[in-house]
Amino acid sequence: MENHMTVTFDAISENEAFARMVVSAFMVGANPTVGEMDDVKTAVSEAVTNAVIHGYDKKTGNVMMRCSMKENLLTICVQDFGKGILDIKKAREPFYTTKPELERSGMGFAFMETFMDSVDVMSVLGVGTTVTMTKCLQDQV
Amino acid sequence: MENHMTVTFDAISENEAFARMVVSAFMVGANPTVGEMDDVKTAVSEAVTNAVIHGYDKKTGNVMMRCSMKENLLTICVQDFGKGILDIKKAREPFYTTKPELERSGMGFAFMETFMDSVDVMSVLGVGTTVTMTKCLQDQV
Amino acid sequence: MEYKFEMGQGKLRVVVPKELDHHLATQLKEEADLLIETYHVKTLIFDFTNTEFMDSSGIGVLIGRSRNLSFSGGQVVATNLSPRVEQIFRISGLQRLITVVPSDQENQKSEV
Amino acid sequence: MEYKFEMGQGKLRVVVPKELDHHLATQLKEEADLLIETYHVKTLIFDFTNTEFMDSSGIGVLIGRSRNLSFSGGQVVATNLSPRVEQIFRISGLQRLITVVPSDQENQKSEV
Ligand SMILES: Nc1ncnc2c1ncn2[C@@H]1O[C@H](COP(=O)(O)OP(=O)(O)O)[C@@H](O)[C@H]1O
Ligand SMILES: Nc1ncnc2c1ncn2[C@@H]1O[C@H](COP(=O)(O)OP(=O)(O)O)[C@@H](O)[C@H]1O
Repeated sequence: MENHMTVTFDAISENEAFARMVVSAFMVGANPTVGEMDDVKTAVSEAVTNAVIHGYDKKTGNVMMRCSMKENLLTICVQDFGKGILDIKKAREPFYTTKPELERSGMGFAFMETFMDSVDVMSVLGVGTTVTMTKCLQDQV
Repeated sequence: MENHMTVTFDAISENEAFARMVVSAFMVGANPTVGEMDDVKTAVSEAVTNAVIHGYDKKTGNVMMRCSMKENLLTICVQDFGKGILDIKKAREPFYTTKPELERSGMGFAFMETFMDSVDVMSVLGVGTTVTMTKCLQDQV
Repeated sequence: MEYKFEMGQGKLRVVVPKELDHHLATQLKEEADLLIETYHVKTLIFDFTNTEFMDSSGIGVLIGRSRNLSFSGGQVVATNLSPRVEQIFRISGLQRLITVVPSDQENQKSEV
Repeated sequence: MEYKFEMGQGKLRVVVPKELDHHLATQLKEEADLLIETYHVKTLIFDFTNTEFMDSSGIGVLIGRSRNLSFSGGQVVATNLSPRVEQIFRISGLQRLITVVPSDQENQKSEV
């Protein structure tokens, strides 16, 4: 089965849970394992939280999440139109954070990488950031 | 609290359940009663089903659902870019259906009206249909 | 979908899924009709024990089966309605078309 | 959030919510810090009994409290981890910073 979905929502911390629920609702049709569900929810939570905290700081804005399912391949794209990332390579290093004052652990990208099969980051300063992640769900027999 | 969300998804029957889950996830932050949740889920299910069955027939297409929450007022807009409705007044009559062969009950619009505070239908032949519904959620103390 | 037969008595009990919308109604309709025809079902029992959600598509399926079975002298019965499903029955006037049997009573009488 | 004190012993038990993300972590942090300061808490127990979800924002909160309390000679303890939360602890190396106590043992020893 093939399916597609795009959701756009206000960049507020309340919507981190909303984004997790939406991605769960989207992937449940593909009959994932509980572990796969948890992995994807965690990765989405990290990407959306980053958009809210780092992308927009305290400013208003929108987060866009696109999901597609093709056979067993789930692709998720989380995009913001916020301030962008100066040095992507550095940003992806574990424990690196530009907001230690908010007690960020710097583990966001590391978690996305741990729980998804691939993580791709595109960012332009002043334009925004797009994180594209894929995960191949196991065939349930 | 104010919140906004727009979701676009493939017009396939599998996504009727998806739309219900998304609207539930969106409104849960406003702390609705179980009855209010059920009412809104039913109305959304009717509108999305109509888009899939009547708007697009068996053709591919997208359904767009926009939700906003302002204080206690929930507004939901379900839009398709399908064939449109010839006679909106007739379409809204209980038991009226153009697809009796699919065993449609013709109760879709009647249900939306029963479960929501207001239902507004806009449609242009060949362009599509937009159903806008509102419901004022009770203040939970 | 889950089905239970009581053969010889021409009874079929259909356990309605958790959410009966257009998507699942279409499936349920096709599967049930095949069984009804194959086994000459005279009494079709919709068991709503697990059903938390039903919209107007569900009503269409119930009305359709009721009409089909009445042609062959059969009947449709609904049981174990949650308050929400009962409300949907009431609003749509389905109660006037389909016999709603309280759970215990139906179990005693028909023992399906 | 749910809190439980054992006064005189300087213990505070925080019942972590079902989903510990950035949104709830921010709340939890503020509320807990106020209590820690007001009641001179020396042992802070995070009880994960109800927690099904935790992401890296949760880790930040735990590390932050652990650091703050160590300045005042206190400590942070975590208990009742689900397998998922345990996995998150393992991946992030949190186990090396925070004492994870099996549920029964913690109950016996500290009786909070
Ligand atoms: N959407 C984003 N917009 C701007 N900067 C970002 C975004 N996502 C991540 N970053 C930058 O990358 C750094 C590392 O991110 P991450 O690994 O998720 O850790 P953390 O969120 O704990 O800081 C952040 O501190 C921030 O500087
Ligand atoms: N999105 C739509 N696009 C085109 N036609 C529609 C749409 N929604 C409703 N209609 C028309 O209005 C009629 C009545 O709709 P409704 O009351 O929901 O009953 P039902 O879906 O059971 O037919 C439909 O049979 C169809 O002709």
